Amino acid sequence: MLSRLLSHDLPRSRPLAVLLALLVLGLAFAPFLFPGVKALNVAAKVLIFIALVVSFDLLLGYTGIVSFAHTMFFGIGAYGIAISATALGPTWWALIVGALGALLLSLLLSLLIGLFSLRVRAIFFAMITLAVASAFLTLASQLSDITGGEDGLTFRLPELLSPGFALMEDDFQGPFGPVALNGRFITYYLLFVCVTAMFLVMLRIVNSPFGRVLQAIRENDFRAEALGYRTVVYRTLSNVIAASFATLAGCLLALWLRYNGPDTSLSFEIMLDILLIVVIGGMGTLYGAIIGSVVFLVAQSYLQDLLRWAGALTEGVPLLPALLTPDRWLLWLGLLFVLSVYHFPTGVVGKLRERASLKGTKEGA
Amino acid sequence: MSEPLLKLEGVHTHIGAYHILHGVDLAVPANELTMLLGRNGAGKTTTLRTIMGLWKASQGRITLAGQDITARATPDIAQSGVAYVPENMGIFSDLSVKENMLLAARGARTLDDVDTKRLEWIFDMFPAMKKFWLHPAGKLSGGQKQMLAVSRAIVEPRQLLLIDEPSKGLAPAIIQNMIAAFKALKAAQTTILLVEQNFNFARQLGDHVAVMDDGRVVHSGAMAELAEDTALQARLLGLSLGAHQ
Amino acid sequence: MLQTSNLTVRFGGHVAVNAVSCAFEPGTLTAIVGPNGAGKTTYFNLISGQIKATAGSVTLDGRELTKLPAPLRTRAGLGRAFQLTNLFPQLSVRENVRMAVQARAGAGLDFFRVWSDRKDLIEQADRILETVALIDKAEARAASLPHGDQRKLEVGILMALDPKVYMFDEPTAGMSVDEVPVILNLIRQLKQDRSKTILLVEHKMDVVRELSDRIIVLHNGELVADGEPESVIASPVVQQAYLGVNPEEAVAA
Amino acid sequence: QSSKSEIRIAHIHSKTGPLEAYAKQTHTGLMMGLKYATGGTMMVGGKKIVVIEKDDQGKPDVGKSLLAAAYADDKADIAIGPTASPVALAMLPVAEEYRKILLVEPAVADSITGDKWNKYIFRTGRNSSQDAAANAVALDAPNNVIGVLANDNAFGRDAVKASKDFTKKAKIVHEEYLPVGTTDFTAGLLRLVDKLKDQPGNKYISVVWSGAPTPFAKIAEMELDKRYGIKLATGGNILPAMVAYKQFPGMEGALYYYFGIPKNPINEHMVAEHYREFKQPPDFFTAGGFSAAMAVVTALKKTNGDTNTDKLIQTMEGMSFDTPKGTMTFRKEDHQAMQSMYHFRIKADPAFAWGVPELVREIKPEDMNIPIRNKR
Amino acid sequence: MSFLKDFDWRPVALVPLLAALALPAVGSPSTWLTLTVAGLAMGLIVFIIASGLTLVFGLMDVLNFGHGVFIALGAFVAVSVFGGLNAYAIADSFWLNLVALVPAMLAAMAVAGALGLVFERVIVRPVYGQHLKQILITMGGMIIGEELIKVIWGPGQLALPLPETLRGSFLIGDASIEKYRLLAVAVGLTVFAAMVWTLNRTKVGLLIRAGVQDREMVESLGYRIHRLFVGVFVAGSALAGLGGVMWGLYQQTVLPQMGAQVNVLIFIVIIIGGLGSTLGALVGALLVGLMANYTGFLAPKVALFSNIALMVAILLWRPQGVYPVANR
Ligand SMILES: Nc1ncnc2c1ncn2[C@@H]1O[C@H](COP(=O)(O)OP(=O)(O)OP(=O)(O)O)[C@@H](O)[C@H]1O
Ligand SMILES: Nc1ncnc2c1ncn2[C@@H]1O[C@H](COP(=O)(O)OP(=O)(O)OP(=O)(O)O)[C@@H](O)[C@H]1O
Ligand SMILES: [Mg+2]
Ligand SMILES: [Mg+2]
Repeated sequence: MLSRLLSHDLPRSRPLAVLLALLVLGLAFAPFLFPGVKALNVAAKVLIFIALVVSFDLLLGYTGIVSFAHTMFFGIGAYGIAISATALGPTWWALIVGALGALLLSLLLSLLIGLFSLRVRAIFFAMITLAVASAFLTLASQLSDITGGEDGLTFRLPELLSPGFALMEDDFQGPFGPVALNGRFITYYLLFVCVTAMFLVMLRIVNSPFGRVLQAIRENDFRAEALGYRTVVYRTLSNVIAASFATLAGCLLALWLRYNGPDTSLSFEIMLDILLIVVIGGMGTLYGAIIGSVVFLVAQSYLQDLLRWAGALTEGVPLLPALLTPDRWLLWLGLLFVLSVYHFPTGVVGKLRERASLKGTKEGA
Repeated sequence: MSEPLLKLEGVHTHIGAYHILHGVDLAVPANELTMLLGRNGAGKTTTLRTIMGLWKASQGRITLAGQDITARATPDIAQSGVAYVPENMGIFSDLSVKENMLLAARGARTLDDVDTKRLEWIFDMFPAMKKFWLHPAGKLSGGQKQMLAVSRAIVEPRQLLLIDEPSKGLAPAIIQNMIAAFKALKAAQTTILLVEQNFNFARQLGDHVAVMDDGRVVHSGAMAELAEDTALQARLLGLSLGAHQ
Repeated sequence: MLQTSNLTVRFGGHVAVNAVSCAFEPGTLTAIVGPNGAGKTTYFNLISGQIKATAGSVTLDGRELTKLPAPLRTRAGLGRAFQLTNLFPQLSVRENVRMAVQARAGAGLDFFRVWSDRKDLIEQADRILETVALIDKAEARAASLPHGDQRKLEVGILMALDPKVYMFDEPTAGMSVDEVPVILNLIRQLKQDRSKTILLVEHKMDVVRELSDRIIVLHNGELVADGEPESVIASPVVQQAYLGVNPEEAVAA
Repeated sequence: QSSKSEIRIAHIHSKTGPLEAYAKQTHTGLMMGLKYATGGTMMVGGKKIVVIEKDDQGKPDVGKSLLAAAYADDKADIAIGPTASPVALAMLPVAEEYRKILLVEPAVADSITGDKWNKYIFRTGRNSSQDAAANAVALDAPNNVIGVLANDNAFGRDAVKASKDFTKKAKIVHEEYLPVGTTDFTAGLLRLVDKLKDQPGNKYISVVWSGAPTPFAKIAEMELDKRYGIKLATGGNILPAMVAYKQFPGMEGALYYYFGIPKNPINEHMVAEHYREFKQPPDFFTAGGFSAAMAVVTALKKTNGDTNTDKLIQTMEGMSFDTPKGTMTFRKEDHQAMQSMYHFRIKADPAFAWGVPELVREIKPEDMNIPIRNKR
Repeated sequence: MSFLKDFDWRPVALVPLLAALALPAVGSPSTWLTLTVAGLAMGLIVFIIASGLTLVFGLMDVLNFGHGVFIALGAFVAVSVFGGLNAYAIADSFWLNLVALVPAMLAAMAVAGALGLVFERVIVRPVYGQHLKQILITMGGMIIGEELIKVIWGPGQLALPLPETLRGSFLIGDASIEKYRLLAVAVGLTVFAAMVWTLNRTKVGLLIRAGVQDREMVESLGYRIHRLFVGVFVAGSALAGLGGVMWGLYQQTVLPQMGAQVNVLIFIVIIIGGLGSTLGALVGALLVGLMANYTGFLAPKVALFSNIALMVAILLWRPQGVYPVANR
C-alpha cells in the first residue's frame, strides 16, 4: 500500500528510510514539536521548498534541463495570490482566481520557453533562462501599479487562514510548550497536505513510463528521437509540469507569508538555493528534496545563531572572531556550497543508496 | 628476437570496483609489429589504456625502453615517444581535420613546421584527409574518422604506436593502404602494438601475436605459428576460418 | 516497399548523396557497399530522417515520409542501428532495450502508471537480450560494456523496435570473430520472416556475399551499381574503387 | 505582561546584504544612544534594557518573520528598524497583529507614516517629504530651472513626488528616472542636458539617488557646469558617497546629518565617543540610531519602565526628545518625528577625503510644512 | 588572402550598422557622437571584464559564476594601491598618474591571478566537465570571496577617484568625450590584440578546445592539459582583475557586490559572442555598450531590457552566438 503510494520508488536504503520517516513525522507534527513562531516559519518554508525543489528536480535531475527561470514560475504563483488577494479582497474566490490565473500564465510562458529550448543548445538555454528570469524580475519591480514594485504587496487572507482566527480560545498545551491553534496553525496544515499531495504526484510522474523517457532523453536525446520519442513534446511537457508545480509552490509561499515582493520569490538567490538543495539531497531522486530542504533551510535559518555562539566561544583568538561573526554568515553558507558539492557528489540520497547497494553486493557475495 | 621495447609484467588493473586485468605479461619487441587479439571484453583496450597511463596499474610493472613508466602521467608517456589511437578514435569533432593534425604534431607550432613529405604520404594513403582538410572532423564519415585517428598517430615519427582496432569501418581498399603504411613504419624503426579483430588483417601484418582472455595473456608467440595452426586459432579465437576469407 | 527517389543532400558545396533512386522489397536483404565517405551512412540518415534531404523523396508502402521528423519515421516503421555506437550510456542494458520496447508499445506518454507495472514490456526486453546474448549483463551500465557488447546492444535495440525496415550500419564492426555469427544468425532469422526489408552497410565482403540478395554500390554519393551479389562484386568499379584490387589480380584470384 | 525585570528591544536591520554598511551605523548609534540615555547603566525604571539584534538581510519576507518571532518568541517589548523601506512596509501589519510598537529607523518611504501606517508605528528617521522639503528650501528660488534625476523605484519616485509638492517658485522641467544599478549615466544625463541647456535662469540637475554606482562622478566628467552652466544639487549622504561631492565645491543642498553641523551637547558627546572608539566620525545613520535610542528611553522614563503598549503610545504621541540633531517631536497624527534639516554648501577641504558640507542655515521643523499623509 | 575571403564580416558589420541606425533616431549629431563614443568605450570596458570569462567559460567550458569576485578583488586592490600612491594619482601630470595607475593594474592582475590559482585548485578542479556543480561551487566561491573582501576592506563602498589628468572630457563642438573612456579604449584594444594573438597564433586556443572535448586524448597526445588549464584560468582571473580596475575607475566607487552586479551582463556578452570567441566577445560587448546608450537615451524603460532583447535577437539569428567556436 505504502509502496503503491510511493509508486514503488522506495528509499532503497534502511538509514535513508529511517531518516525520511523522521523528517516527515517531524514536519507533520512540527507545530507541536517545535513551538514558536520562528520554528514554525522554518518548517513552513521547508514544506514550500520541498514542493519547489521537487518540481525543479523533474527538470534538472530527470530531464537534464538546466533552467534558471524556475523562480519565475515560483514568483508568478506568489504574485498570482498576492495580486488577486489585494485586488479582490480576502476571499476564497480571490485565492482560487489568483492560483488559476497564475497557472495559466505559467503554462503559456513555460510552453514558450519549452519550445525555445529546442532551438538552442543546453548552455545557451541556461543562459537565456538566466536572462529571462532577470528580465522578469525587473519587470515585476517596474510594474509597481500591479505588483507593488520593489515594496511588494502585503495582503490579507480569508478569516480562517489569518492569524487572528482562533480555533480554540486557549492555547493547546503540548508537551514542548503551548501551541496556538490559530489561523497560522490551519495554514500550516493546509501547506502540509498540499505539499504531500504534490510530492506523491510527482513521484508517480517520474516513475511512470513518461518519467523514464525523460531520463532517456537526458542521457541521449538523439537516440531517444531515433526510437520514436518526440523529444520536443517530452521536453516541453516536462517544462510545463515543472512550471505548474513551481507556480503552486509559489501560491503556497504567498499564503504563508501574506506578502510577496520581487526579492521574496523571484531573486536569483532563491534559484541558487534550489540548485544547492537539489545537489545536497541528490539529483534525480525526489527524496533528496526533502532532506536537502531540511538541511539547507535549517542551516540558513540558524547559521547566524550558531555563529553568534561560536564567535563568543572564540573571543580573544585573533582573526577568528572577524570570520565567525553572524555578519559573515554568508561566508559559511558559501563554504556549505563548496563542501556539499565536494562531499556529496551524488547527494545525501545517492550516498546512502550507494552504501546500501555496496553492502548488498557484499552480502550477496 | 631483439630486446623488447615495451614490457608488461604481472599488470593488474582495476576500474572502480572491478578487477579487469589479472596479471598481464606482454613483451613487445622493438621495430616489429605485435598483434593483440582476443574476444570482446578480454581486456585488450584496458591493456592499451593502462600502458598509456589512462588507467593506473594497481600491481605489476610496465617498462618502456628499459624505463619504468608504470606510475608516469599520460603526457609523460606520450612525450617519451608513444602514440595512441583509442578505440573510440578520440577525434576532436569541433576542430577541423587540419587542427586535429596540428595538435598531434606536438613539435610543430604551425603546420609549416610539419614534414611535408610525411603529410603527402598520409594524403596518398588516405585521400579523404586532404579532401576534407578544413572540414570539422565531427562531420567526417565513420571510416574517415578512423583514418584521421591513425593519421594523427603517424604525423610525426614515434617509437611506439598503440593502435586499437584501426580497421573497423574501413573499406577493404583503405585497409590495404594501411597495411602498406604499417609495413613502411616498421621499416622506419617504429614499434607497433596493434589490437585487432580482423584476423585476416592481423595475419598479413603481425610479426608477433599475443592473445588475451579474461584479463590475461593466454598465448603469445610468432604470428606465423598461429596463422598455420588452425586448431590453435579455433581454441584461442573461436575462429572457424571457413566462414571468413 | 521502401522507396527513395532522386534522394539528394548537399552539405555546403559537397554533394554527399546524389539523386539516389532505389526500391527495396520486403523479404530481401540489400547490402550497401562503397568506399569510406561514399555516402552510405548519410543515405541511411536521409531515410530515417536524421538529416533533411535537399531534394528527392522517401516513401514507405506508398506513404510519403520525406517531411516527417525522425521519431515519426521510426513510428512509421523505419528502424535504425547506428555505425558509431549510440546508446543511453548511464542506463542499464535492460533499460536501454526496454526504452525501445516501450517506444514501440507507444506507452511513453503514460503519466500515471508506474513503469514496472508494465511487466509485459520488461519481459519483452529480456527476450531480446537473450537473442543478442546479453541477458547476463542486463543490469550493467551500457557504458561499461566492452565495445563488442555495445555493438550487440545496438542491434538488440533495433530488434526491440521491430520495424518494417531494418537498417544496419556495420553491425559487426569491432565485434570479435566468434561473436559475429550471433549477429549474422539474427539477421538470417529476420530474412526468414519474409515481411521485413533489410538494408545492411558492411565492409566485410564475406559477410556481404553470404547474406545479401542484392548489392547496391554507392560511390561519391551516386548509385553506381545494383544487382546480384556475385556480378556486382565482380564488376570493375567495385574491384578497383572499393576493394583496391588490380583487375589482373582479380582475374587471377 | 511587562512586569519582568527586563525591557527587551529588538533591533531588526540589514546586518548583511547591500545595506550592511548603513545598518552597522544604525546599530552603533543605537547602542551609543542607549548608553548615553541611561547614563551608562542600561537600566530604565529599575529594569535592564536588553537589545536583541536580528538580521533581515534586506529581505521583506525575512524581516516580516523576524519581527513576528521577536514579538512572540523573544518577547520583545519594542522593535526598532529596519534599514530598507520595502522591509518596513512588510513589517507594519505585524506590529498591528501583535499590538506592539515598531519604531521605524531609518527607512524613509512616506507611506510608512502615510497610507500604510497603523497606530503602532512611530518613526525617528526622516521621511522622503522631509528630505524633499528641506532640499526645496535650498533650491526653490524663482529663477531656478531644475531637472531631476532619481532612482527608478519607489524611493526615487516618492522623493520626486514630494519635492514637486514643495517646489513652488522654481520650475521643474524634466524628471529622469534611471534604474538602480545603472552603470552608464551618459544617456540619461544627455536627456537632461537636452531639456535644460536652452532654458533661461540658473540650471540645476537635482539628484535623488541611493545605492551604488552613483551618477555624481559622471556629472563631473561631463563638465556640465563649464559647458552649459548646469549645476548639480543633491542632498546629503554617507561619507564615502560624499567623496564625489569634492568635485563640486559650492554645491548647495539640504542634509539630514553631518557630524560637524549640529551644535549641541549630545552631538558633541556622540562625535567624541565615536572618534574615541572607532577613530572616525559618526555618520548619517549613526545619528539615526542614536535618536531612536533617545526616543525609546525618553518614553520609558516617562512610563517608569512600563512597556504596556497602549501606555507607551499615549506617552509617545506628541512627545519631544533630545537627539544629536537637537529636539525632535513625534507628531501626534502620524507619529513621524519632526526634526531639523540642514542647508549646506560644499567646501573642498584637503584635510578630508570627502567634500565637506558647511552649514548655511538650519531648517527648523516649522520651516517645512510636512503634510500628514495617513488616513487616520 | 584567404583569411580575408573566408572571414565572416556580418557580425562585425552589425556594430556600425547599429550606430548608423541610431543616428536618425537620436537626431542631434553631437548627442549621437557623445553617445556612440561613450557606448563604444563602455563596450570596451565591458569587453575587458568579460575577456577573462571568454577564456574560462567559453573555451574551458567552466561555467564560472564566480568570475565576478575577481573583478571586485581587482578593484579593491586598486583602491589600496591608489591609497599608497595617492601623491602620484593626484599629481597634475599624465606620466605621474601612470606611476599610480600601472602598478594598480599590475597588482590587481597579480592578486586576482593568484586567487585564480587557488580558485582553480580548490574549487574548480574537482568539477571539470560537470556544469551544474560548477555553477554551485563557483557561486559558493564567489560568496566566500565577496565576504572575505568585506572582512578585509569593510562592507561599504569605497571611493576610487580617477587620477587627476584622466578627469574631464575632450570637447568636439557640442559633443563631449570623457578622457577616461579613451584610456579604456586603449586598454581594451590592447587586451583584445594580445588575446587574439595568443589564441590564434599559438596552439593554446586549439588545445583548450580539444581539452574540453576529450582531456584524455589531449594528454595522450603528450600535452599537460592540466597545467594549461591552470594557466588559462589564472590568465582569465588576472584579466578579470584588470577589468575590475577599469570598471572601478569608471564608476569611481567600488563595492564588494560589484562583481555580482556585472555577472549577468558579462554572460550576455560572451553568449552573444559565441562562447569562446574573442572577436565575438568584442562584438558582443560593443553591441551591448551601444545599445545601452542608445536605448537609454531614446527610451529609458526599454534600456532595462535592451541587453536581453539584444541577446535573444542575436540567438534567433545565430543560435550559437555570432562566432560559434565550439559545438556546445
Ligand atoms: N569503464 C568501465 N567500467 C567498468 N567496467 C569496464 C569499463 N571499461 C571496461 N570494462 C570492463 O572491462 C572488461 C575489459 O574491457 P575491454 O574494453 O578492455 O575489452 P576489449 O578486449 O577491448 O573488448 P572489445 O574487443 O570489445 O573492445 C570488460 O568486461 C568490460 O566490461
Ligand atoms: N553533417 C555533415 N556535414 C558535412 N559533411 C558531411 C556531413 N555528414 C556527412 N558528411 C560528408 O558526407 C560524406 C559521406 O559520409 P557518410 O558518413 O555517408 O559516408 P559512409 O559512406 O557512411 O562512409 P563510412 O564507410 O566511412 O562510414 C563524407 O565525406 C562526409 O564527410
Ligand atoms: Mg576494446
Ligand atoms: Mg558510414
